[in-house]
Amino acid sequence: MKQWKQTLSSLIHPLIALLIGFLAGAIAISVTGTPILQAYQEMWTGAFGNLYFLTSTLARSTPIILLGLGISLAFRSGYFNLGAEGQMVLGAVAAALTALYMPGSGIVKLLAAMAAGMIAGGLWSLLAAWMDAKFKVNLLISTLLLNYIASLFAGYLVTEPFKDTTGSAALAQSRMIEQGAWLPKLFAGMSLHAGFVLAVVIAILLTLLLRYTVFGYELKITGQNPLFAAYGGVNRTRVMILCMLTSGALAGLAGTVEVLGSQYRYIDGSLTAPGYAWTGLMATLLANSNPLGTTIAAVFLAALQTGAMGLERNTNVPLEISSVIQAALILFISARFTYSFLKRRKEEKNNGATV
Amino acid sequence: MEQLFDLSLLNSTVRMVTPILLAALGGSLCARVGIFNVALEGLVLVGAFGAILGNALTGNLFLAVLIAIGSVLLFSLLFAYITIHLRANEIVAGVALNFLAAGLTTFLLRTIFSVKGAYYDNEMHGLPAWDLPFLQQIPVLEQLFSGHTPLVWLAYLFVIGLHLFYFKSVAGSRLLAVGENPVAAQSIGLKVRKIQYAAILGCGLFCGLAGAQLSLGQVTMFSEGMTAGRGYIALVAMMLGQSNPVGMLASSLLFGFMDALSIRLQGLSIPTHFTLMLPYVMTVIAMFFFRDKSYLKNTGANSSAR
Amino acid sequence: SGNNQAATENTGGNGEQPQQAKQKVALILPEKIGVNPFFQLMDEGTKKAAEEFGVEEKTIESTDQAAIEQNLRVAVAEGYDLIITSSFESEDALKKVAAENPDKKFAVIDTVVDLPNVRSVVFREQEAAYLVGAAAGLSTKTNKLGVVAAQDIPMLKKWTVSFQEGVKATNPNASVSVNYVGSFSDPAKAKELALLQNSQGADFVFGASAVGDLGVFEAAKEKNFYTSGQDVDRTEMDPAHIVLSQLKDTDAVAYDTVKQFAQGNYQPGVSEYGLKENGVGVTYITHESKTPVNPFISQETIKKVKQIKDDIISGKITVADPTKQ
Amino acid sequence: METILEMERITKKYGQFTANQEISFALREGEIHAIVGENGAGKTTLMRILYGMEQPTSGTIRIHGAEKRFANPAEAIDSGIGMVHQHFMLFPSRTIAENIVIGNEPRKSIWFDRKQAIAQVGALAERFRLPIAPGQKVGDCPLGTQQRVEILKVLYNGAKIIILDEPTAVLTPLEVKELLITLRGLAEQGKSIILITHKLHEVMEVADRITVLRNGRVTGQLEASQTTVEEVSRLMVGRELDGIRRETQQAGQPLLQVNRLFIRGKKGKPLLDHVSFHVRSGEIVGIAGISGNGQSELVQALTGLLPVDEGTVLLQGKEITNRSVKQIREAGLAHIPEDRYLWGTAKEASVKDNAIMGHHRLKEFQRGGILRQRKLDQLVTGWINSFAIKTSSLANKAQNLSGGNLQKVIVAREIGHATPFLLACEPTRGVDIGAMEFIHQQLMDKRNRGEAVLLVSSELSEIMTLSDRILVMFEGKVVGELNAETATEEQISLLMAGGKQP
Ligand SMILES: Nc1ncnc2c1ncn2[C@@H]1O[C@H](COP(=O)(O)OP(=O)(O)OP(=O)(O)O)[C@@H](O)[C@H]1O
Ligand SMILES: Nc1ncnc2c1ncn2[C@@H]1O[C@H](COP(=O)(O)OP(=O)(O)OP(=O)(O)O)[C@@H](O)[C@H]1O
Ligand SMILES: [Mg+2]
Ligand SMILES: [Mg+2]
Repeated sequence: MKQWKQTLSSLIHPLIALLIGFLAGAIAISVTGTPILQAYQEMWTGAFGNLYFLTSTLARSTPIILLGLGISLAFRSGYFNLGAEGQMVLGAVAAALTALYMPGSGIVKLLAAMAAGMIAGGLWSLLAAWMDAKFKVNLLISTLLLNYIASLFAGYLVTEPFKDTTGSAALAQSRMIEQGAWLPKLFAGMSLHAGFVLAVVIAILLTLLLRYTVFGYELKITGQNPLFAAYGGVNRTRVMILCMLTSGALAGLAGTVEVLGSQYRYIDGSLTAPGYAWTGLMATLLANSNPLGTTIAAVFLAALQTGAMGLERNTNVPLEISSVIQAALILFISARFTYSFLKRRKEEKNNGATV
Repeated sequence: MEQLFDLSLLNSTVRMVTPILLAALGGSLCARVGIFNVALEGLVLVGAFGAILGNALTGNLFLAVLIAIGSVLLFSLLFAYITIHLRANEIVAGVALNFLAAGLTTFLLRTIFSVKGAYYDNEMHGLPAWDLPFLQQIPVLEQLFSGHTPLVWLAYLFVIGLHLFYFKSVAGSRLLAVGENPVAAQSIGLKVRKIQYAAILGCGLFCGLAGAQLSLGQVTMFSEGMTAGRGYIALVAMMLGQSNPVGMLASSLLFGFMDALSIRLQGLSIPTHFTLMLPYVMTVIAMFFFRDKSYLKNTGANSSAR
Repeated sequence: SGNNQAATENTGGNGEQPQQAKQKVALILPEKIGVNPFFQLMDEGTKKAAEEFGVEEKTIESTDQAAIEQNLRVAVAEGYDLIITSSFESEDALKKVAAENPDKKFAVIDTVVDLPNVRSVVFREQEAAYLVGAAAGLSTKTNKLGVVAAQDIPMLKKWTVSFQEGVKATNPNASVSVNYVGSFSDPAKAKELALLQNSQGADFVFGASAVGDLGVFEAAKEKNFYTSGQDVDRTEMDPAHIVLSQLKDTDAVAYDTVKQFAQGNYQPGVSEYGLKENGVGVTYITHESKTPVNPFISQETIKKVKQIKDDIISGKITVADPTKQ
Repeated sequence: METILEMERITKKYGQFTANQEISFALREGEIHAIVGENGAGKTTLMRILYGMEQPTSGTIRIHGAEKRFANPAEAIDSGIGMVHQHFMLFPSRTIAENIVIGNEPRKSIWFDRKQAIAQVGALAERFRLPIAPGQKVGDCPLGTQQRVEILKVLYNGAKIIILDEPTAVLTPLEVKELLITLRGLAEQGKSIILITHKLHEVMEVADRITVLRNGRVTGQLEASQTTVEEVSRLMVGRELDGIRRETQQAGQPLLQVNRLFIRGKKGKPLLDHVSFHVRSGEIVGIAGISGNGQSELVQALTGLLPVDEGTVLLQGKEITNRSVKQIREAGLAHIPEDRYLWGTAKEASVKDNAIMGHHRLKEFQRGGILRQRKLDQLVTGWINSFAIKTSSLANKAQNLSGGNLQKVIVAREIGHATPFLLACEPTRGVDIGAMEFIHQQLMDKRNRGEAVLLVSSELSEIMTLSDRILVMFEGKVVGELNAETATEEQISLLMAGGKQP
């Protein structure tokens, strides 16, 4: 009974926030003169209306989930990885080039490309971790800066040495990967690919890792109080290195599955323009770094985007307004929802000063 | 070196750095009360739009700048309300605000000016360029510092002003106290929330000026997404400068010089992508020399609360 | 196949429609229209034709790469009769969707998709850029010229490289400095680059930086040098400084595409628009302008460049496509 | 004496839980009124209500007979109430003067007049005879000084009523003595003082009256002059305390051998200066000393948290110098840390996660890297029962436990390692007398089982009750070794202050 009450009251705040978010969105919609209910209906349809839209939403959520999982793992161990974008881009370009130039059959290319993508992302993240551990270079800034460097470097690769010269040759992109190395689609004619299954499996594995393994335990404690971990005999540097490596590898994998599962080549800017990394970060924060929660939040955020596309297609609501609605929803949903995370951080900050 | 850095390049640097510097100064107000404000990009964009809107509506530059500030303050108020009152995660709220700013300015551009992409009017006047008379006498400085808008001068004055505010004024001392230990600040009767609100609004003021400088000082127009990542650079400058006004000036200038250098290097046969990387690479390298000390302390910051 | 499942409530919904259903055209843009006049023109041309020829039209902007394919598929599912899209970014998606729907009519502007149900329209912008370069080479007094380009990407070489070729052809002594803004939407930086090029002696700066060109124009006005615009006749904005404009009849092409379709003349295959087809051009050289010729570009120069144009059309001069090198 | 403050029938509920139930309490002008009670009895809650940090569910507060309601601390401060929190509310990067005047700064127009602040604070310190250097950075000051800063802050704001919540828990004996003298002095100058502490001898020394709380209710109000420690503790705990059992036994072989341990300091002075000693099985060796004389460094060096520059440490004959924490623990060391929040727990983690640290690696509790949750649950549940730890569940967050209960979790965990050697630092800091007795008994039992304990404590009485031998540290050196049977408090204090062994 008490439990039930507690669950209810913990649900009430996000519900109220959601309601306010929808109200704020409604104001934006009414500006355009579209009936509010119709607009939301279109958003719903665009996100989940039928199998096609549902799978599109899930396809879009795939990189966001993987990025979010990577960021949440770093978070859990106490590190703020703002560099997911660069890690993803390097992973994508590494995967694309490996799939193109690796000799062997399709499946060999596929596996090698996945490995290359994860390694590239992981090493890029490790660079930041190493600079932090060894030279005390603030991870928050370095990861942010490394994004720009990674994107420019990847851009260089497909503008100069590995440029696609087959088609119109007008875009900074790599050649198309041969079909044998593609990640299989889950349904014919739809964009959802095996990467999504991979993402969900990884989310489950991470949950199990955090909850049931020695390493997961040590990681969690390191994030919650590094000094306690050190006192208990946990090797913090090892935990940090492993977590940042994995975090980067997951971001790299996000780029990899986009390349192998949907674009079949590396196209400069195609991963940065949609803001996947920031969306992944939001998913993580909304879910308080819980892997399954991050997955759900990522699908939700992806649904907002595909829903907005549906809204644009079928009403007079211009594209910009749908991004206004998205922002309004996210703003209010973030309210209170993430309270416990914030509280913890604030407290840590405060306590630095007492005794 | 002569080849790489001529005075007009440095003159351009002084100007280009201004919006970044202003936004970084604003961001530091938030950072100093313990709020990591990633919405700088969006806030500056709103400021840029507000300035052009104000100019188009009133034809008065002073009012235009005020309107720029006003519109950013409105946005900041939303950010403050959501993070302080609704206790939303500040990063999520910041990212969402960036989306909101991009969408809203584009939408308003379309509804108010009936244009897509950019609003440009040949008749519109930007902020005037001021030459300080005494500087005009000195040969090198004259070139370096000629033709800047009042906001450029103001930005550099604000570095001093903010330094005095933080370290010499009563209000600044209290603001820093809230950031250093909010629980203690609360316990001695400081109005922590009020001070946080004030800091966020102060940040809005700076971002408004940054936006106005961008759309009325640097150029006289508004175009979609014209901030082009300056808000994020400001964030880096703020962190690298450890929220210290002089430090932020130094890191903004570092970034600006490297950017200028990269423009010069474009003339040589280095691939553009690498020259464009230069400011970021140099900033990373700079971090090896300017480590964030407050950040180091944080690892030990887990002592008891009761 | 799966596409049919994509049908939404919207299709066939409007029961109260009195006459027989209008033909429906969808314009699916690969990006937000944003600051890109190319897409703006395409949108305008399509809309204009739709109105004139009584077809229903819907423009859908894609938020990013991943959205293009989805928008194409939905347009198929929702029963649009002609689906127009544009640009290299759409190539991959269109190849897939058009191949899967051989009965549907598609058109793509500004790139080639070689399928029996796709009409491709491409421009030879390099020819016009070459002409601007030739004019600039003839006009410069300082023998220094500048180019402010948006980004160092292959596509923009049609502008930067061909402009330089044009300069070289008429004035081998002139030097051209090229600077990249690094973004399609940063007029402030574009302006600074133009100012710097001018401070180093350039008296003409070729703008190829999308919305950044507006910044270049401002710089020209402020420091009294000369520049040129893109896509439409920009000389009207500031005839004293914007002395040329490189033109591209995107709206006409889009208009034609819809018109042909509405009149039952839809034809798959590739259509190229260059100087010869009058799909690209330069003010004063190929097109009239409302503004008089600026003295910086003398009548003499115009005459010479017109000759070069004729030579290109006749094939005496070939302007290579830099992206193909 | 006139009554200055009345709290009447104050009730405070947190959801279902009643922290304060109809508590009535009066404070007279110029008195020192002690409030005592077990951990979690509701003392802090009551004071937080008085200081405007919490709102009472019901009840009234009157100052000089006028009813008051404090929505926040600022309003309480305006009514002349000041509070010194157990864990200081200071800004370590600021000077003492700034910390004291903040909120009420001397100013020249909008500018903070720091010179004036230093002058004012200097004068204030002189008036109340609290020696401090106003220009010094608070972060660099010892805890005793920080405490004086807190008191001066309250006085600066014109407080008539001063609340001190466990002010002595982190102070050295000398600092405690000075504080008590200060409090008396303040009372004589007309200030009214509320003192919360677990140390009953302090209460008997300075308090005029004592209020005892238990389970959120008042169980007694006594004149200090007419009661005894025993009576107060019976009222607090609800039963008689037994005192601990010490069995005489012969100490065995040396288990821990420390030879000429040396750690270089930043500024010339070594942190540890060739420290040598040993601990034998079956004995408790106490290390006494004023904090800051190398005890923390010694502990960190022994446990692998701080590298040493010279010297060796042998545990059970095996060298463990500069090994990793994990290796040292595997060699047979357990460690109750000095600061339970800084080192000893992760506040956000569950009770269970805090309790299994170290055990999680053992073969018994994991299989191929997978934790055996059921067995771990059993382990922790066992401790909760045997140590009578008050927690709602295993999943309860550590920060929701009272300090005493959290300390019991740590003690259970470390004793549970069943290592031959235990390093116990400040094992009973901030813990009520009942829990203290329990923890003392655990340490004694360990000794009686023939294992060894090194006890580091700033609490002399604790050292004297438990130890077989006592070492005294001063400026990074062991300056004396005493037999616990014969040592006197005076002897130890003298050595701690740098005097020579007679
Ligand atoms: N914020 C809160 N929410 C729920 N319960 C609380 C809260 N604060 C205190 N309590 C409850 O009130 C009780 C009394 O707490 P209080 O802090 O007053 O104890 P205390 O007497 O100061 O203990 P100690 O001697 O350990 O300091 C606790 O047992 C706790 O269960
Ligand atoms: N947020 C909370 N929720 C539930 N209980 C709380 C909360 N905050 C505090 N408490 C309760 O308050 C009680 C006492 O808290 P307090 O801070 O006084 O601990 P303490 O025993 O004084 O610690 P220490 O011994 O270190 O002084 C604890 O029993 C704890 O359960
Ligand atoms: Mg208490
Ligand atoms: Mg306590």
